[in-house]
Amino acid sequence: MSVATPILPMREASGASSAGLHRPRRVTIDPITRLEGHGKIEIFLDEKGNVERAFMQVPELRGFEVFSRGRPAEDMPQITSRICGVCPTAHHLASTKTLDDLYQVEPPPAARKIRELVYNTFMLEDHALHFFVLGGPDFVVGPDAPPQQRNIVGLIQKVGLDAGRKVIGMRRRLRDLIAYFGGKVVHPVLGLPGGVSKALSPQDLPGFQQLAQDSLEFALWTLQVFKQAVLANPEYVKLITAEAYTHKTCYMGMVDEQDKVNFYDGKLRVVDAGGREVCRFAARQYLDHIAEHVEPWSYVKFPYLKDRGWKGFVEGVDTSIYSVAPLARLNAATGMATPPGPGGLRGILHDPGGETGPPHTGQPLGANY
Amino acid sequence: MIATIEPELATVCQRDTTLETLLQQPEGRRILSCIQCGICAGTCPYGEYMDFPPRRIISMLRRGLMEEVFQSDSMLRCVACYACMTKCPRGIRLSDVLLPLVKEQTLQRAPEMPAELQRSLQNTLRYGNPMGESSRKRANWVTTSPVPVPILAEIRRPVDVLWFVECYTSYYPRGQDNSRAVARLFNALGIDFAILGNEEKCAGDCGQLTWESGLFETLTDYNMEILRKYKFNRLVTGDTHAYNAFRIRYPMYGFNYELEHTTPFLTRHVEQLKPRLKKPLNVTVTYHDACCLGRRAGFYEEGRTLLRAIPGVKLVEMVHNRMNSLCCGGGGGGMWLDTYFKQKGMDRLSERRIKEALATGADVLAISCPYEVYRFEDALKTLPHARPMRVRDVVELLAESLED
Amino acid sequence: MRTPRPDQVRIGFYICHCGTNIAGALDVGEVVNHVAGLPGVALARDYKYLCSDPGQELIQHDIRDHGLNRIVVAACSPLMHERTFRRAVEEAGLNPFYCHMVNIREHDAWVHTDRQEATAKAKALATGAVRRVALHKPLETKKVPIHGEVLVVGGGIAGIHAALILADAGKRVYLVEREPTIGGHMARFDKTFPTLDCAACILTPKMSAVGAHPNITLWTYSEVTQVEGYVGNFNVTVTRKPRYVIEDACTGCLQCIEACIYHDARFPDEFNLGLGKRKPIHLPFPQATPPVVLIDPGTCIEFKTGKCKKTCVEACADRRAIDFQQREETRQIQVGTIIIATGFQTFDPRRIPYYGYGVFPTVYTALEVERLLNAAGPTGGEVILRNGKPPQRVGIVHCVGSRDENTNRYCSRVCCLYSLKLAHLIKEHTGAEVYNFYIDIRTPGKGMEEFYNRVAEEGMHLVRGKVADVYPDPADPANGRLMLQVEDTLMGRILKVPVDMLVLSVGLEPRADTQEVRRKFNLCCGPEGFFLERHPKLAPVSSYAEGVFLAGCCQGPKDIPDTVAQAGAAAAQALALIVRGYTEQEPNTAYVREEDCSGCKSCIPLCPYTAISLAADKQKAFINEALCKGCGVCVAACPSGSIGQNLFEDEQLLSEVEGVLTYA
Amino acid sequence: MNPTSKPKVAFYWCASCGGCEEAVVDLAEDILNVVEAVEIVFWPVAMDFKKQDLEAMPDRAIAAALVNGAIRTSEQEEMVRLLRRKSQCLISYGACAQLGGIPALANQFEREEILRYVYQEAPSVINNSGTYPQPATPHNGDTVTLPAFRNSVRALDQVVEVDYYIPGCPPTPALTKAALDALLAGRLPPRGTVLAPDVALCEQCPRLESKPKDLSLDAFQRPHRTALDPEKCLLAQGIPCMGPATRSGCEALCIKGNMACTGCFGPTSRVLDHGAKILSCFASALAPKEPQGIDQALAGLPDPVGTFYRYSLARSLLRRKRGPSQTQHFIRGNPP
Repeated sequence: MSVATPILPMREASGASSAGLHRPRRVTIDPITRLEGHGKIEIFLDEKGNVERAFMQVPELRGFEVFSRGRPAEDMPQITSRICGVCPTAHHLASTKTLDDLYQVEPPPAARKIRELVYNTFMLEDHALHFFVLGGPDFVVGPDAPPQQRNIVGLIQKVGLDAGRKVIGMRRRLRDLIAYFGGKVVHPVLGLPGGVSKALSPQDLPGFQQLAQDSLEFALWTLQVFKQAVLANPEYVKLITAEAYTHKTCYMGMVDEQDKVNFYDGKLRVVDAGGREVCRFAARQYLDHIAEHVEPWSYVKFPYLKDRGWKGFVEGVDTSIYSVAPLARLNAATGMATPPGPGGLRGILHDPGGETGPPHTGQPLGANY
Repeated sequence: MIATIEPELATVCQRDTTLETLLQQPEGRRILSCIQCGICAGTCPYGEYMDFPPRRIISMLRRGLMEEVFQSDSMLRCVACYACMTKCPRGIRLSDVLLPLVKEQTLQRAPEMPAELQRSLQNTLRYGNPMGESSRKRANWVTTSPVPVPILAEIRRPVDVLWFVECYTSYYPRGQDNSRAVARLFNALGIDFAILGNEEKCAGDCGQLTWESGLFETLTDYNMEILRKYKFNRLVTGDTHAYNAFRIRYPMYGFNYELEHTTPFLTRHVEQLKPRLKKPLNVTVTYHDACCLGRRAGFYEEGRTLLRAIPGVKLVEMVHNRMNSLCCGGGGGGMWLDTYFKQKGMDRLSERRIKEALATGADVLAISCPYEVYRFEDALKTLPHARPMRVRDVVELLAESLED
Repeated sequence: MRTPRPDQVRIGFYICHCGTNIAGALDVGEVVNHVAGLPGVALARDYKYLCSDPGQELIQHDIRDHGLNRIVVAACSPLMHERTFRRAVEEAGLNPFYCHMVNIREHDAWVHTDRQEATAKAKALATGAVRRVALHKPLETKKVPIHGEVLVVGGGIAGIHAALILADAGKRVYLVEREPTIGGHMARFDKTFPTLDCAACILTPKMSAVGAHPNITLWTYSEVTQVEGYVGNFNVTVTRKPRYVIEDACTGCLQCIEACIYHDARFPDEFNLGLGKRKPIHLPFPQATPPVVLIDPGTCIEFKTGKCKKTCVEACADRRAIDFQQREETRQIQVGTIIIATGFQTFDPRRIPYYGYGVFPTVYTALEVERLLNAAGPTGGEVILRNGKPPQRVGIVHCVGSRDENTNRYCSRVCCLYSLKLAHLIKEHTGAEVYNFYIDIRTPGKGMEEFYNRVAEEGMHLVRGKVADVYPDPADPANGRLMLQVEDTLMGRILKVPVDMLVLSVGLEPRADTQEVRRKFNLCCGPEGFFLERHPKLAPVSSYAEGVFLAGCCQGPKDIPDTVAQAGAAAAQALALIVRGYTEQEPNTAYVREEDCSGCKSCIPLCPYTAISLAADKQKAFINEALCKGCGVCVAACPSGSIGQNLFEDEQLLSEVEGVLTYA
Repeated sequence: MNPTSKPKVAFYWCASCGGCEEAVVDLAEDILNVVEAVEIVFWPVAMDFKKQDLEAMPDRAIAAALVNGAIRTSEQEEMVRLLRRKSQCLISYGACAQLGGIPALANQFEREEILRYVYQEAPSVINNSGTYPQPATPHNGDTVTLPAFRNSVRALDQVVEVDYYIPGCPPTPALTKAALDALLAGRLPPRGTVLAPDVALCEQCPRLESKPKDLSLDAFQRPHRTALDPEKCLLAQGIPCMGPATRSGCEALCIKGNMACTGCFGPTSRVLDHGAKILSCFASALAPKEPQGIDQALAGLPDPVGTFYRYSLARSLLRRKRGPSQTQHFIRGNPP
């Protein structure tokens, strides 16, 4: 997922830094790696070596807000997907749905289903990417492993070549499905106001059904890997549930009528760190609820809850900062719309809507699982 | 059909063009191409009364002998009927540019200006209308209108059509007939319109055609400022002279609104109008092409289309029709030169025209320019005729046939 | 021929003084010094007249003595002397396309007044040419054989004359005429100025000669519908309209007309411009060629109801020439050259409404009066008005639709003289008072001024002034008498002239379908709409389409002597090509780089010479070199840059541009 | 295998979206072979090497560096110069590096206009203090720096010399693999080559057969206003398709998705200016010949720059509207 939310100033030096014995006053991480998006982190330490202030900087600006002006509306799904080539489908479909709204058209059921199919498939393969390639190596290979090995290559060495092939093969099949409808998997072209550009041919259906079955199995297997590699290791669990990695912000996610998670359509729901609903709105009302703040040290802007006003980089129930992405999505919802798979995440990291009450933490290290 | 000379450019000449600078401009170079064919003089309704008809003026201009021309009153006899300009094989803009410039110089040198003309021009300067009526009474006619006539300053909102009413149609009873008819027709068509009311002043076409530049610029500056106060989509006027001024000269002063004369405007809506025209008039009508609407702007068929839309109207044509139409003699200041022309022993053009109208055997002489009511009704009074003939504006006939 | 390697480029640069044409406007020496210092330039010289023999020899000597392998000549337009220098270079043993010209006369010396700026421009242009010529490749001029047949389009006096010359020279000629008979406008005239010969007497012998000539295939009532190919090899499709009479079977006995179920002629007669009447089956006029009748299906009872007694068929008897089933036919022919002689149309005076044509029955066009005067015309040569009376006073208005910004700007050239002729003939026939209203009387040409004098002396009224208004004479409206209002500009007085008959001397115009014909034959039109000759003085009968020549009024208004002279010239030019037997094909053709072509077909419909096709086996575009004229449309349009053009390669053009810009 | 004996490869991104990185990951099973054969020494999106690691290497230590993304900031300039120095072979990877890509659409706007809109005028921004990103922000006697935001977006070869180009937005795994294979086998074509077929897309297009020989464009359609025939040539349906002017090698994926080619593979080697070329082609094929009809037909192309130069504005011959600080020349793509 793209780096849309700023990382808050940290209270402790990150494990990713190579802070040695000399404890320099300033730690620079450049570039931030294994994360889609360009970034750089400047950390300033006090005499005791504690983090005094950290800056998560985005050193570039492309200006989509500006050069999208003058383009025909129907080109926007293809232009906005270039905001991020790792999650182009998300931007593509968000833009496409905006066109539905602009033209006041409702896509026919088949088109809507194709869009949902493509989007949910994307969700699956994108999470697989994150787990196995971007974030996962930290845990599977291990946070103490040398940086040269903390990557997909190291991961494959750790879990075995066959497992590596399994991950790669499944992702390829999932991405082939997206390409089937979208032409290209990176920067698909299917979105048009009120529908999609391409239909599903009935003879291709059985293959997709098989893929759905296989991907469910794959998900369960991934969960097993996670359990074995991460949860079975008490040190990791300690690490990811540590106070240092806990952010108390508001959480935003898309929910259906029953406040369950929905990836494709619904209302945006924001809850505070205590789990109380802050607001709930349709995407087209975003300007009423969200504003952007500018800091002189980053090209990226900082979105926050407009009603609460910009309160700075502070945590807590009253903060105007909100998180998005998987963990936030779960926090903002009362649960998943479909029944959870056996041994699902529920209760592992936290318990959204569970008996232990509302979520009270956000754990950035687990934010993308 | 010969194409009407259209200003391809936004303006026909430079705003500050004078006889001295004329020959350096594209318009002037056309003058240099004159082949002295004499069609201007031949077609001029008063050509035989001029020592210096346009052809000779051009000759004299090319030889640098204009002083001699200014000493003659030939140009005072020009009624700005556009006939010479329309037929000129070299496309010289005689009536738009050259002749008014000569007329201005002639008037400046004249020992005295014809009194009637002088009075009218002074009135126009002082009161904003040639009759010298109070500008505060300009919109009084509205109270006699059978349908509401909104005034922009009162309604304070943008309108689709700004109706520029003009002087004769505001003050004189026969002119007001025209205005009331237009109001009814606009109302029947559901047009979103309003007028400027007392804020309106004469558009100044006669000032333009006499190149009375001081007067004309005073009026343009005033009217442009008023127009800029309001928001509207198009300006529509029933006065062909106001239409002419807005079309030909106002663009030099920044006028770039959509502009229409009521005749073509209503013709555009004729299909909507037709079902409402229920009352048959049962008359034979002959149509007089107004110079500024026909020859100068090319609207020949529109007035006839409207007349044909009225049940019970039989249309007959005069010998001179369309681009060959005879002028009523009212343009270019001619409206206020009748006495002068008579002193010079010239016949009245309106009478010449009425004779042709009477020869058709028509009951009604239909017109589309407010000047003509007076021109032709006066002519009918002085000319003996057996069959009665009425002079009616096309809009009056339409309104008469309109079921309410 | 030597084909030097690009790394051994040795350029010779020559700048021509052209007397003072160039040297007077810019510093020739400075240009020489500048170019001499450019890379690849082995030698730079200036010379007074490079196109002269010594000039050309200078270049040739330098090529031999200095081993030059590229030549740049900075002089006049390549249109003028490109051939000269290419030939000179070739004679010295170099490929002619290693020579390149820079136009510093028309493009520089003649259009600039600042000497310094003009010199700078010459340097920039020369730098571009030097850069370009280094990249030139040797090219071969191809010879393409020419078919010996000629197509003549239009059977007026121009087409007739050209066809006869060619046929007499032993060449096969196809003469295609749209009307049922040849003869054109001239066949309608009574007498011709200035000699007043009878038009029919001089024309009809030529018409019959055409009809009888063994080398002429005459197709009347026919039109050229498609032209493909190129000079020497035109493929022409001719459509023959059905006349419902079999041409070979009809003997021209006219018994069918006599027998027609319509006892009286009652339909307006096209040949007489509607002034006379004809039957559905008719012969346009007695001397029509071919003398074959035709049936007008619009008026024939058989065509309208299918129930005619067909008395015409009975009369035709065993000649069996009448065929109601006849259909349109097409013929394909191959010709080497084409002569366009499609003629003109007269100006329609309805476009000037104030002359009352079509409104007042006593207003006639000049051509109508020709028919009235013609002994074979509808009145048997009597000038009588529609009311049956001869006119006593006649007005003739010159320049109707000519010399007028509102209609046609140009002078139609023949109206003055035909008006004087009509004035003379009308006066001769009726004794009427005739008034000629003119702007200027123009009488160039042999015997023309003398003719003017003669007519003037006959007592014609010549009034200088353009008639401004025409209306029924108020004093005598019943008899159709018209009042003309005009300024006599010589007297400075407005005249009112009553007349019984008004003749409008209408001008000559391009035919209404000129643009269609232009596209068909790839011609160009001038601003007034007539076909444009390649050069107004030096190539007056050549068109811009190679192998297509112009004759007669389709190129511009002219009288009969000039038309015949021009038709002769066109025939001679066509003949010259045929006799030579081949044409040279400029090698600046486009070509497809096959491996680069995606087969997108973008180029195919764009080629004005239909030179491009899709090679079906390879799905790649293919350019027929023989058809390509090097216009470059496909090169510009090829979206993947896969079409190149000899002499206009991208690298050559870009180097030239860069050369110009480096200096500028 | 001793890691040091394998050729070293680096990946880097400039102004890009990460799609090119995805494309590398999308080598799928083949990536394992690649990983086997080379030693990846720098790849921010997937590996934890930092800039100082790169700086520490000897010059030309890297066999090949694949750089994606356009160049907009001083940091990007610095990074690509660094990579150029450290690499024997610098490969431009993807449309942004080759042609400027989508980010180069920003070249229609002035730098100041972009900053003003993004940080001040956009409706979502609340910035009462008028804060803009600064090159240097003081912090307790220290400074936090940001790279400079240049006046225009440039393609990679407008900043450093480039050896090869792999086109596409993003490049396909097949092209990527073929390029890497050629690199490893040392079978590389002349420098400066674009590693994709030099024929236009029509050749590979499954709809080529349905393209008429006498295509003439009456009007341009917009894809959402017409029922697209999934078999027929899109140009024949009036949809402006860049296919005829665009290099093939993409497997006609967008066409298979029933949408027109937008030109991400750039022009063939023979074409100087991608947009101008297709414009020239369309202009020639336009059916109406009178100004009014032409205007009507062109109304279907509301955004010529965005349509014809969707990816190639940085490399086009078009000059931007001249601003006060604008002095760049784009003739023949030379770097300013």
